[in-house]
Formats: sequence, C-alpha cells, structure tokens
Amino acid sequence: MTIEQLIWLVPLLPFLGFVINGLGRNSLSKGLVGIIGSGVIFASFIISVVIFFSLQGDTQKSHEVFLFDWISAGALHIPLSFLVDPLSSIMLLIITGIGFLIHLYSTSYMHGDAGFGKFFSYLNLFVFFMLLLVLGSNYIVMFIGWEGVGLCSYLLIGFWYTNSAYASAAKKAFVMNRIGDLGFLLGVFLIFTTFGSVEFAKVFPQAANMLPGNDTLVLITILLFIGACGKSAQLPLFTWLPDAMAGPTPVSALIHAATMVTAGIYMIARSSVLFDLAPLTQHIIAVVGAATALIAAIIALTQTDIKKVLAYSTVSQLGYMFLGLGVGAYTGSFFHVLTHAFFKALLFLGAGSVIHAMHHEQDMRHMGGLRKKLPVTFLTMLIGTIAIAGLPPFSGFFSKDEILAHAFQASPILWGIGVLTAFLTAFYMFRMMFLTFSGKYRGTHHEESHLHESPTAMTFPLIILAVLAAIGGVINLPHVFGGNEWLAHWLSGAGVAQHELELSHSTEYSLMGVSVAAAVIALLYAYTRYVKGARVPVADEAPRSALAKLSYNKFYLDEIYDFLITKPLDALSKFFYRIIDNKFIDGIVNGLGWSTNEASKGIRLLQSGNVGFYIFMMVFGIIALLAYTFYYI
Amino acid sequence: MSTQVFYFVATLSIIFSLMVIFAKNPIHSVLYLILTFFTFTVHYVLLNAQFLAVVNFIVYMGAIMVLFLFVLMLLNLNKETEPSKSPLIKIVGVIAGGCLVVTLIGSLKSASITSPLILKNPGLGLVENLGKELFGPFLLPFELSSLLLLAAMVGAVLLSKRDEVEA
Amino acid sequence: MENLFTQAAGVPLNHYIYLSAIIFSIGVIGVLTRRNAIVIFMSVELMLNAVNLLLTAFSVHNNDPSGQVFVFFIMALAAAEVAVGLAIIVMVYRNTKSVDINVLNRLKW
Amino acid sequence: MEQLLLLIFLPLVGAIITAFAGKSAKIVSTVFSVVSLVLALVIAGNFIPNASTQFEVNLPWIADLGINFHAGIDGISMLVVLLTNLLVPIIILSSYNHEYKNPAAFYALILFMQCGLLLVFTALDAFLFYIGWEAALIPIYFICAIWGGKDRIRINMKFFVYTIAGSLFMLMGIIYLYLQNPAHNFDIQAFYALNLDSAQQGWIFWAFFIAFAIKMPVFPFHTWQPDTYTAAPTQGTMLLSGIMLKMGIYGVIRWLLPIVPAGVHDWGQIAIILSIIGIVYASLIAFTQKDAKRLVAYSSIAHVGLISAGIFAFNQQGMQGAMVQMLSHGINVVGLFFVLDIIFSRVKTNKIEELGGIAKVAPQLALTFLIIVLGTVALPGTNGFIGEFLLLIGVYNYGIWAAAIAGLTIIFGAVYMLRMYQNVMLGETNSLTITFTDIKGTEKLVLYTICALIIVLGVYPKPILHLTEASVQHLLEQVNQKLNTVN
Amino acid sequence: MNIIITISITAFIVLYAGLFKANKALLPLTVVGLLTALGFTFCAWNGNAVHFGMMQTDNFALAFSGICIIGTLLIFLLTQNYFHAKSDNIAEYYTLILFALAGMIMMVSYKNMAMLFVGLEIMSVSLYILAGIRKKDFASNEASLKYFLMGAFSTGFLLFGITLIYGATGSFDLDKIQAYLVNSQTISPIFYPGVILMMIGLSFKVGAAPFHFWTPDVYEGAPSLITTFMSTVVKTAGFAAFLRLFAGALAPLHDFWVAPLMVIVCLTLFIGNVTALFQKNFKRMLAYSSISHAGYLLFSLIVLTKNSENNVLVYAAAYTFASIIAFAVLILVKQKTGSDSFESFNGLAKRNPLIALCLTVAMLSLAGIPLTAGFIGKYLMFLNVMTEYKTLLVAFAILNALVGFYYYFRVIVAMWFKDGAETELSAPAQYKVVLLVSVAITLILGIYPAIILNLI
Repeated sequence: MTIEQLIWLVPLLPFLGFVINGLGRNSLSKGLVGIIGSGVIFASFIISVVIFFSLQGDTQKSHEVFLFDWISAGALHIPLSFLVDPLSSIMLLIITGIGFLIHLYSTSYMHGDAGFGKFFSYLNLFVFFMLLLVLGSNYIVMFIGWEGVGLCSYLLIGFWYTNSAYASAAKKAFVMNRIGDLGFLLGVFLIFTTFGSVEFAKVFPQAANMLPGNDTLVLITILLFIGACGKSAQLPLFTWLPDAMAGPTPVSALIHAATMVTAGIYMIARSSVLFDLAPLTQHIIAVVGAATALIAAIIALTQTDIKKVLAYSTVSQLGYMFLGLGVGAYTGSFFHVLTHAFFKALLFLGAGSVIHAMHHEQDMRHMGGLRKKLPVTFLTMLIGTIAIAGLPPFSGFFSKDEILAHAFQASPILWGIGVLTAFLTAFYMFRMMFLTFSGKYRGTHHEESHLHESPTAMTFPLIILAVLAAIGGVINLPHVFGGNEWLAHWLSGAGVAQHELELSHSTEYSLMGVSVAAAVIALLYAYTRYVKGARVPVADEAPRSALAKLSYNKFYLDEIYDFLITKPLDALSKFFYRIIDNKFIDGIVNGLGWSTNEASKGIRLLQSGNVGFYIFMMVFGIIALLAYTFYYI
Repeated sequence: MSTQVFYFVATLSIIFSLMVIFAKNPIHSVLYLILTFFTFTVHYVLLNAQFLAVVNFIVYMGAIMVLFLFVLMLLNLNKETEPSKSPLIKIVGVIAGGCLVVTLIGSLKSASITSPLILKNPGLGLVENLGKELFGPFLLPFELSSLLLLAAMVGAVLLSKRDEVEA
Repeated sequence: MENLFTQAAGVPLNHYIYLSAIIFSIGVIGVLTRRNAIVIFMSVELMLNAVNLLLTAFSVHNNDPSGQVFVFFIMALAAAEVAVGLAIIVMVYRNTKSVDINVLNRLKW
Repeated sequence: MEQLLLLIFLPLVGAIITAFAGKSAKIVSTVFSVVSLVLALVIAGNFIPNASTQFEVNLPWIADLGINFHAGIDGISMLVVLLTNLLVPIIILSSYNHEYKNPAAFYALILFMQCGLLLVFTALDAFLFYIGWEAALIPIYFICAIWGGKDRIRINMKFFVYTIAGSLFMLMGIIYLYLQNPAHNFDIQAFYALNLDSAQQGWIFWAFFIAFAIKMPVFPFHTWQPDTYTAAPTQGTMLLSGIMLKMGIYGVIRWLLPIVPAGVHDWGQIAIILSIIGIVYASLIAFTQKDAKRLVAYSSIAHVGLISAGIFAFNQQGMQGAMVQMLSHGINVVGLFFVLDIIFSRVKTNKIEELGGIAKVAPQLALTFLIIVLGTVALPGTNGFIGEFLLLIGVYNYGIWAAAIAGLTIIFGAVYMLRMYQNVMLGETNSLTITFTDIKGTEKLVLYTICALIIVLGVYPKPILHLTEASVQHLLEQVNQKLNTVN
Repeated sequence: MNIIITISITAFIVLYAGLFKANKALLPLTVVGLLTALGFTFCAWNGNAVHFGMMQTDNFALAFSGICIIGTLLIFLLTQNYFHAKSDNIAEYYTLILFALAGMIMMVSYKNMAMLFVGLEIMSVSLYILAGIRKKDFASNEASLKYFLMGAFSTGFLLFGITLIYGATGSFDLDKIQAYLVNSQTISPIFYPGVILMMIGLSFKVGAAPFHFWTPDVYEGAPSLITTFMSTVVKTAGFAAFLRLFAGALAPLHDFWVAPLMVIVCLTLFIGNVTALFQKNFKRMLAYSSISHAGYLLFSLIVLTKNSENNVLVYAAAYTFASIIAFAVLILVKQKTGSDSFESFNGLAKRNPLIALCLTVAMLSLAGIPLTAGFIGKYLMFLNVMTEYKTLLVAFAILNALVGFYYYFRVIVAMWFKDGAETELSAPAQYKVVLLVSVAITLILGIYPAIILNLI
C-alpha cells in the first residue's frame, strides 16, 4: 500500500465516525458511540504511523495526492488534494495520536452527559478538519480545515449551550478566529495574484527566487500572520482562548491546547520559505510572540480557576512558539508544538480528572490536599508541570531552550523576556500544583467524601502522555547534549529550514543555566508561598495591589475591547440604523412621498370651487400664452 | 364720412359694453347690452353686411335679449340683489382684463394690416350671396346645426320642466 | 338696403381688430368681476359679438362670404346656448334661490 | 424551442388552473411547480455547457414596434432558471404549515410570478425582458399586501413604487437603445452591437443601474427592503429575497455590462463603492437588530452588496462567484426565512430577545438552522463559501482595499448571524419556547433539502461552475473586445 | 356621413319612442342604431371620402368614430335603470347622448372649422344639459352651471382663434389653411395668436391645465353615468379634434406651438397627478386622473411622427375602456353604499371578486402596468417623445406616473386589503357584459396590441 492509496483514509475515517455518530447520536448506545468515535481515530493513527514510517523509508519525501477539482474559475484552479511530507506526517501523528488518547479519555469523562453522541461526532469532525488542515496541498484546502476546526471549536465550546455565557464564549471564539481568517484569506488572494496559484508546490519555488524584503512578500506574510494570530491566540486576538475553557475539558485539551491552536504555527512553518524572505514580518512575529508570552504569563499568576491558569499558560506557550518562529527557529517552535502538545494535553486532562473528582468545581480556592485522593493524576500532572517549567531532562526544557537560544542570537532583550516568562511559568504552574494537591482540603466535608481517583479510561491517557512529556525531548536532542537533532533533519525534508545557531556551546550552556535557575527559583518561591505559607488566593472582591489587580483582571483587555470595539460598533450600528437608515436615507425616500403629498394638499386648494377664481386662472394662462406669441412673432 | 361714423360708433360700443359690465342692476346691464348690440348692428351696416345687421337686430336684440330680460324678471332679479365681489377681486379682474387687452392687441398689432378696408364686392353681405354660400358649401353644417337647436330645445324643456319622479 | 355704403369706409382693418379685441376683453372683464350668473352670461355674449364683428370685417376684407355665414352659425349657437343656459340658471335658482356663482362652491378640492 | 415555451408558460397554465382549484390549490400548485422543476432539470440535462444560446425561440409579437418574443438559455440563464424552478416548489412546500385565506389566489400568484421571473431570465428581447420584469412585480405586490403583516399596505406601496420607479427609467433607457438601433428592434444582439459614445453609455448605465440597484438592493436604494421583508408573508419574503433579488443581478450581467461597457468602465467604480459601503453598512446595522427577520433582511443587503461588487469588479472569478452566490444566497436565505417562519408559527414572535433555548426542545431545527447559518456566514464546505471566496478574489483583483473592506463581511456576518443563532436557539428555554415542538413533515423535507443543497454545493460546486463558465467567459471577452473598440 | 345620419335618425326615433312611452324599447333601439352606425364605420373603412367639402371620413376619423360609438354603446348598456330612478323623460336623455355622439362624429371627421364648431357645440350643449339632469341635486346643478359658464367662456376664445385664422387665410377649410402655411412666403402675424387661442379653446375641451378647472367639479357633480360619458368618449373626441387640427393643418407651424404645448403638458401632468393624490373621493380622483391622462395624450403632439395619430388612438382606447370599467364599478358601488369615497370600496374583493378583479385590471391599465392596454399606450407616448430624445420630458412624465401609482393603487388597496361591509354586491347582467368586454379589450390590447397599431 503506497502513501497515495492510504492517505485519504486518514481524514475519511474520522469523517465516517462523525457521520455515524451524528446520525446515530440518539439511537446508538454510549458504548458503541465511544468505540466508534475512538476507534476511527485509532485506525487513523495506525495508518498515520504506517505512512510516517513508509515516508521515512522513502526517498521521495513529499507526495501530492489529487482527489478532485474543487473550484475553478478563470486562472484559478483549486484542486482538493493532499500533501504528505515530513511536516504533515508528523502533524498527523500528533493529531491522531493525542486525539485518540483524548477520545479515550472522553468516553469516561463525558459518560454522564446527555449529549454524549453529539460530543463524539463533533470531536470526530474536529479531527477530520484538523487533518484536512495539515494535509491540504494548497492554502485553500488548508483554509477549509482552518475554518472547519474553528467551527468545531465553536460547537464544542458551546457544547453546553443552555448556559448563555458558554454560548457567548463560543461565539467570541468564532468571531475572533474570523478576524484572523480574513487576514489569512487576503494573504491567500495576494499569493494568488502574485504567483498565479495557491498550491504550495507552485508558490514556494517561485517565492524562493524573490529578493528578501520584497514588499509583496512582507504584505503576504503579515496577512498570513494575522490569520495565525487569530487561530493561535496571539495578541491582540487571544482573549477568546481563556473563555474557550467553557467547553468540556477534553475539548480544551485537544483543541485549545494540543492541536487547533498550533495551526498558526504549522501554517507559518509550512510557509517558512515566504517568512524567511520577509525579515520585517519576522520581527513583528517575534515581538508579538514575546509580548503575548509575557502578558499571558502575568495574567496566569493570579488566576484561581484551574483551567484558566492552564489556558493562559497555553497562550503564553503559544507566544513562545511565535517568538521562536520570529527568530527563525522553525524547528524549535515546531518542537515546542510537539512537546507542548504532550504536556499541555496532559495537564488539561489532569485538570479534567481533578474537576471530574470535584464534581465540576474548578476554583482552586476550594481544592487542596488532593494528592492522596488522586495519586495518579497528581503524579502525571507533576510530570507535566515540570516539563512546562523547563526543568531538565523533561521535554519542555529542550524545546524551550532551543527557542531561547535562537532568541538570544536574535536579540538579548527577547531572550530576557523569554527567561522572565519561563520564570513566571514555573511559578504559576507550581502555584497551581500546590494549591490543588498540597495542604488541606478546602471544600465541604460532603464533597470530600466523594473524592476519588478517575477510572482507567481517564488515567491511561494521562500515563501515556506523562511518559511522552517526560521523554519527548529526545526527538530533537540538540548537539550540545550529543543529540542529532532528528526533528530538524526530518523537517528539512519538507523545506522547513531553521536558521543556524551560531552560538558557542558555552554560551548555550550558560543560557540554559540561567533559565533553569529561573525555573528553580520560581519553584522554591511558589513552595514557600503556598506550601510553607499555606497561602490561598483571596476572594474575588478582596482588595489587591494595583499590579495584582491588573493581572487578576486580565489587564482589562476584555473591557478595553468592549470599550474600543464592541461598544462603538454597537453604537455605530444603532446610529446607522436609527439615524442614517431610518431618518436620513429612508427619510429622503419618504420625504419625497411626503412632499408630494403636501404638494397635493396645497395644490388641490387651487381647485377652490369658485368659478370666478377658475376663470381668473384661465385668463392668466391665456395672457401668458398670448405673451409668448407676442414675443415669438 | 363713414370713417368718422365708425370711430363714433366704436366709441359708443366700448362705452356701452363697459356699462354692461359695470352696471349694478342686471336689468340695466341687459339694457346696455341691447344698446351695445345696436351699435354692432350699425357696424354691420357700415361693413355693408346688411343681412347680418338685420339678423343681429332681430335675433340678438329681439329674441335673445328679451329672453334675458324675461328670465331676470321671472327670477325677480331686477333689484341690485347681487352681492358685489370684493373691490380687490374687481381690481384684479380689471387688471387681468387690461393685460388681456394689451397682450391680445400686442400680439395682433404687428399684423399692421393698415390698409383701409375696401369693399371689393358691394353685394357681399346680401342675402343672395350669403344664401348661395350657406346652401352651397355650408349646407352640411347648416343642416347639422338643426341638431344643435333641437338639442337645445329638448334640453331647455327638460331642465325647466318640473319632474315628479325625483324626490 | 342695396349698396348702402359702397366703399365701406376707409377704416383700416387693424382698427376693427382692435375694437373686437377691446370688446372681447371687456366681456372677459365682465366675466371676471361679476357674480351674477346672468350678467356673466351676458358678458360672454359680448365676447361672441366681438368675434362676430371681427369675422364680418375679415369677410369683407377677404371678399369672402363664408365669414358672414360663420357669423350666422355663431348666432345660431348663441340662441341655443341662451336657451340652455337660461334654463340651467333657472333650474339652479329654483334650488338655491340665487344666481350668485359664489354660492356654487360645494364641489371643490 | 417547444421546451422553452413550455418551461415559461407551464407556470402560467398552472396559475390559471390553480386560481380555480379552490381548496386543493395547494396540491395543484405543488404539482405544477414540481413538474416545472423536473422540466428545468430536463432542460439542464439537455443543455450543453458552452457559450451559445440554446433552446432559442424567436417569434414575432408586436412587429410594428420591433418587438419579438425572443428567448433563449445560455449558461447564466440556465443557472437562474434552475434556481427559480428549484425554489418555487420549496417555497410552496414551505407554506404547508400555513392556512392562508383564499389559497387559490395565493398559489396562483406565486406561479404567475414564476412565469414572470422565467421570462426575465430567458428574455433576449429588451421589451420582453421589461414585460417580465413588471409581470413579476405585480403578483408579489399582491402576495405581500394581501397576506402580509402589520403596516403592510404602506410598506408595500413604497416597495412597489420604489421598484417601479427604477424600472420606468430603465424603460426609458431601453427606448433610447431601441431608437439608436438602426434595425429598430429590441434584440439583445443588436443592442450589443450598438456603438454608443461614452456619454451616451453613461446615461444608459445610470438608467439601468438604478433599476437594478433598487431591485437588488444596493445601498442607498435599499430602504424599502427591510420593511418589506418584515411585513411580507414568509413565502413572499422568500420569493423576494430568494429569486426576485436575482433579477437585479441578472439584469446587470445580461443587460448592463455587455450593452454599455464604457459606461461600466466609467461609472462602475461608483457602483463598486456603493456596493462595498452597503456590505459594511448593512452588516453593521444587522448587529443590533431586534427582529430576526429584519436582521436577515439586512444581511441580505450585505450579501448582495458583495455579489454586486464582484460583478462590477468584472473578472472571471468575481463573475463566477456571483453565479454561485446567486444560487447559494437564494437557497440560504430561503432557508433562513423558513426557519424564522417555523419559529413564528409556533411562538408568534421573531423578536430575538424574546426567544431562546429552542435548540434544547427542537434539536433537529437547531441543527438545520445551524447549517443554514453556517452556509450564510460562508464556512468552507458550504455553498456560501464558494461564492464569497470567488467574489472576494474578484473584488481583490479590483483592489486590495476593496477586498479588505468587503471581506469584513466574513467577520461581521459571523457576528450578527451567530448572535441571532445564540439568542434564538441557545440558552435556557423560557416560558415562550418551552412548549416548542420540533420540525416535522414538510418542514423536515424542506429544511433537509436545503441543508443537503448547502453542503453538496459547498463540497462539489463544479457542476454549477462548469455550467456558467463558458457563458461568463464569453461575456467577458465580448465586453472587453467592445471596450477596446470604443477606446 | 351615413354614420351621422344613422345616429341622428336613431336620436329622433328614440325621442318619438319616448313620446309614446315605449320606455322598454329605448335601449334596444339605441343599440341597434349604434350597431348600424358601427357597421357603416366598417363599411367606410379605407374609403377616405370627402362629404360636401366639410367632412372627411378617413381612417383616422373612422377609427375614432368607432371608439366613440363602441364607448357610447357600452355606456348605454350601463343605463339600465339608471335614468328611471331620476326622471320619467328617459328618452330625452338617450336622445341627448346620441346628439352629443353625433357632434363628436363631426368633431373627429371635420374638414372645415364650421363643422368643428357646430360639432363641438352640439356636443357641449348636450353635455351642459346632461350634467344637470338631477335637477334637485345641488351638485348636479352646480356642475351643470359651472360647465356651462366656463364652456361658453372658452368657446369665445375658440371662436376668436378661428376668426383670426380665417382673417389670415381667408378660409375655414383645413386643407386651405395648410396650403396657406406651406405656400405663402410670410405668414400673417394674426395667424399666431389665432393658433394659440384655438389651442386654448381645445385645451379647455380636453381638460388640459390651466384650463382644466371645470373638470373635477363637473365630473364629480354630474351623474356618474354622464361623467363616464364625458371622461371617456367626449375626451377621446376632443383629442381627435385637437389632433386633426394641430397634427394636420397646423403641423407646419409645429415649432411655434410646441413650446406652449409643452408647458401645458407639464402643467397638466403635474396638476392632474399631484392633486389626484390627495383625493378621498374615487370619482373626483378619476376626474384628476383624466386630467393627467390628457397630459400623456398630448405627448403625441409634442413630437409629430407618422404614428402620432395612431398612438393617440391606442392611448385613447386604453383609457376609454379602463375608465368605463372604473365608472361602471363606481356606479354599482354607489348604488349600494350611497357613497363614492374610497372607503366604500373597502373589502370589495370579498363582496364580489369578479368586479374587484375587473376594477383592478382597469386601475392597472390606467396606471400603465405591462400586459394591459394602458402600458402600451404610455409606452407609445414615451416612445413618440423619445424619438426626439426629449428625455427630460419623459423623466418628468415618469415621475408623474409614479405619483399615479399611488392613487390608482389606493382603490386596489381598499378593495383587496381592507375590510369593509360584508354585504354581497351583485352586478346586473348588462354590467357584467360591459365589464367583461372592457376587461377583455384592455387585456387583449395589452398583450397583443399589434391589431390596433397600424389602424390609421
């Protein structure tokens, strides 16, 4: 079986799962739904593995698989075709692999929910679209997946739609994504008008011949980056992601941590040829990424909702990845995508396990001392936390340091921000761990008696992910540690060429030392504060210092957007509707009618009923006509 | 000689016709109108249109004017019962009429047919001549004008008769 | 009556036109300024007569009897009109006890 | 040739029979509309997708005035004919849960209107086109004014006079062209062949454009539309928004662009600017609408604005996008109005704020509504995407800023559509919606058909694109050629 | 010639039949007489005979005669029981209408001013009387007197005009007048005011502004049937007379009289349409609408083409039949409700759908909606004016047509969309015949106007 013959099965299977689960959501039993939902993903995973390995043994690293002609109009031809190359094949593994684990987890997590079948069909659909996104051989197919995952994100965030806050969060996510999508779409248009095609295979070779800093390329890449900002929750479009935590926790793990939000990074990595030639865009990306990383980390410091902490952490980590992209560390960023997928999925699922145990209580102020009740969850989450904090030798350490090293090479300031963020990350993550698992239980006694470890279907994925989070670093072990940077080599087969790192080994070591030191200090500080000091975050209304207030209230970004965008637009809308449309434009239209009517009212008075007057008018008419004659002759 | 007669009669025509419209009493108006028509008869004679002069005398002054008088008397309108229009309207009316005169004459003035009227055929207005014309080329309208008179007759009877049916 | 005035004065045709125009306009003024329907009607008769006079003058000028024949038709019309018109006025008087045209303004606007 | 005559006049026959069908009018009209649909499909099956005009009919009608019954179908016509004959049965079916008083008249008028529409879409004689144009207007006026809602009389009068105002000026333009035509007839080919200078073309452009702009409607000629859509009975709104609006678009493509290319060249800018203003403006207004029907009405203005901009951008992508979008918009907007009608028939209100939680009690309705909404917001994989994507490329080729502003529709569309969806379907049920019953019977049939069309066209739009491609290309070439000879 | 004789004889016979109280026989006699006249009209087709140098029965005359006769015939069919309620002198009314018709035949076929004058006066005098036949009714009295006074007044101007033209040309004959205009080097200056005064006189007869003031009052005050007659047949004849003179004999002076005519047209359109807009009374609205239609009809004189006359024919036919429908329904409604306001039409569609449908067709035709005769008429008028690219005028007319939609649709709105009394409104058989025939003609002319387009 060649890749060409297999590849279409990968997205098709989840799609079939979606169709079957969707149609049978009310008739199929929950068990069957779970089996179908997870089974199709697992099958896809198996096929992906097969493809991955056969690609590894293949000399030809990229395969285009044409399915059918989708849109054609004039010079524009858009086939529905897939591109299998190292980049997409590895994404396939992540999506189907982690996807499968999360599906498995969900069979248990969502078991009590009435919308079980619906949930699985949505989840399958998401996987389908995500696969389409990474498999597309042109920007438009990528865009189908791009928007499709947005749709699934919308559906899943609003899964419990009877809660209007959740439904609003879903809408917010969709709309903010759409803002980015417009940028993406415009970028694609510009690609089409510049290169005459939207096929990767046709665009990149042409672009490679262009001069660096070419204006068109800069514009294209900026537009694409705007798209990525929306999908990957970067400043200024990140506020939807924390709200997206309204969805069920597996969704947060799969969509809002492991896969969908990394689509932006995937897309930029895929288009690295273009971005490499647009230094200006790269600077912008680096700055935006660094700023996002820092701001999100600051916000995460004071959050009390366990999922919110993770959500801001995700935003922050995504910022990291963009920082990496901005400084040319494509592989590094992609590496971080991988490791982040492992540990963030793990953390979310762990959080889900905690929430499951706590009967959907998410406020850490009501938790504490869960270590003994949930040992597996605690252990696996600890691994995840260590990984995200960047402590060696867990996976996060390697990916993060690769980015930091590149950042240092590009600009020490960026590196400084990176390290600061790493410090904050370590702090808030351990804060979360300590608040949740150590100390005394702070909930009611009744709840305490019901605490229990989650079933195997939930812990099994945790364990697998924990293993991956721990050892995942090996796939791109840097030279300084005697590694061979396998991932970088592999991805270069897809045309993703990382900038060379020109730092001496000693510099690299010292950089790592600084970041590790920062993480350790943060860990210790968190320990003294929350374990020794047994501090608990104060209640919502309690007074805070100005900085804490800023952090706690997310820099008032939502309020600022509301004030700067939503309110003015609403006001504008009302103004347009009430004043311009109803009063002015329609007023003119109606005014014409009205004035005719008024004219009628007036002119009919000429018909006074008085013969004398009539004759007067006639005589005036006659005089006028005769006067005309007089002048004519 | 006849030229001076014309101007004299024309002046009279104008004066009498003005009297017609300015007399307060309708009866006086009728009488002035008769006088005016008389001056017209003189004009016809001056133009050697003897037949018309006669017809004018008989039909207009005799029949039509008597009918007017008759109706006025019948309706007992011989007093100054007519509430006159407001002076403003009168003035405007006169001005309008004046304008009409001016424009009418103005537009006719350039006609400059200043050549004196010369009677080329003295017998033109005689009954014989007119009869030939009337019963020759104008036979059809002449006959059809019987319809006009008949319609008027039927109508006059119809309108002045008192109906029983109508409630 | 024959050849009463053989040379039909020497009055310029213009003056006949002016005279007719003036009388005609006087008729119009009458129509404009009076309220008594009968007087208005009489003013109309004045207008018709002005026309008659002019027709006759043109007839003489053109040496064409048809003008005078036309006067004849106008007179016939005048007779018919007077009959009908006075009948109408009488009818209106019966109902309104007035021949004032200002009373007639029920139909308007 | 017989096929075309049958196609056009079958609805008329149906209308007459329906008018006398009394109580069974519903069934009779359904039968006729379905037969018409089948006939249209047969014709589409026999249609060879090239640029030529097929099934042509050319019969003398009023010979003294150079008026012929000249009709035919090319790719562009075929598309709108299909749309018409597809939507009419759907619209008739959608009325099954209503008991209109005097149904015979109601259904007869719908079929009568269909005949007028088909005339418009197939006419190759300007006079015939005009006749069809007005003939389609009268029935819809009566439908809206007899069976409409509050304040319908005033609103429909405004609608009627407004639209007919435009068309009368168009008539003036047609007469002008007729007089310019040395052959003194109304044949479209003769009109194409005219050599008018650019000043003349400018005048003709405006005479035609205003008529079409009012019909579509393009900002600022749109103010009749929200009122009319709101006050009309749902089937009337569907006819108006689903099909009638396409008359304007079709008119631009068939009668404006090829006849006065220089006029379009000189003034098309303004048309595009107006269209784009309309997109943003109507979208913004839709943000805060309280009545769902009115919201959809404004959304329709925005969508049509994009179509119009795409056409005036005048390139293959924009044109093809307009083709697909005409079809898509017709299907989607009919779906939207039908859902609102279902809601209204159950709870007697379309006020967004009074609704909510319907998804909980009517999941099937929620699902179909969602698909339609997604189609409307142009999600890839739905029919709306194909059209909007091509249109935006078309506009983009015209100017990047134009596309950037026009592209706001994909953001704004999501905002107001999802807002409506959320407030109507999501959230907790309230006292009004708690007793809501899910869709059944013909409602299901109609909504599922619409949803199927939305997805099928979104996934495999090729037949539609293929159908119109040659004709569109031919049109573009023809116009460009003519433009070159003028300049 | 035969036509006039037939009509006159019919009138006499009817008059005598009235003397013998043969009231039942009146209508059949009249119908037979008119049908005979109509037959003569057909026989004379393409004959182009000249009678005594006074009358020319060319196709123009015959076509308009035909329309007038058919229109009168339909109106006679509407008389069923109409006069009986008002008077016992029915025969006289029949006679007067027939006299008026005879006058109109003269007006449409005159070749000499004398014929025009006599015909016009026969018609006018008859109408003065007919307008006042409801002797006890103030409105009828008022209408009659107003019509009479103003009519007589305007006749003065017409005569003055005729006189001046006679003075300039020395003849009353149209051919000679035209020959004078074509042949003579200089046109006598008194000719011009003559033309203008004639235009004034004829404008009065067709009700063109600013000489239209009598129209609404008289139309409203006169009995509806007479109003029908006045606003349809009489108006058509008036236009024929107008056309015969201005498009025929005076055509060489077109440059001179087109400017004042244009002013008259614009004023007429504007005043007619705009004033009609605010009317509450259907009958009065129709009166104003007739003024506005006069404006459209005059379009054919603004640009003289070989089709001008035929265009007027088409328009007049369309207008006549639509108006007859409108008035017929009005009479029915008024008999039932006693009112002719728009409100009395409320819910007519429920009370009698057939009548409502007929009236709707009539209104659509008057408004000029395609597929009705009215549209073809308007179209021809616009086309006519557009041949000289008088686009501003057409644009102005279009704006006025838009106003027209408002008031024509008011009655449609009242009939179909408003609720009124639920009482059934039945129509006598004769009314049904008239309505259906008129609707059929309106639709046939609208869908296939080719049959009438090249008549003249």
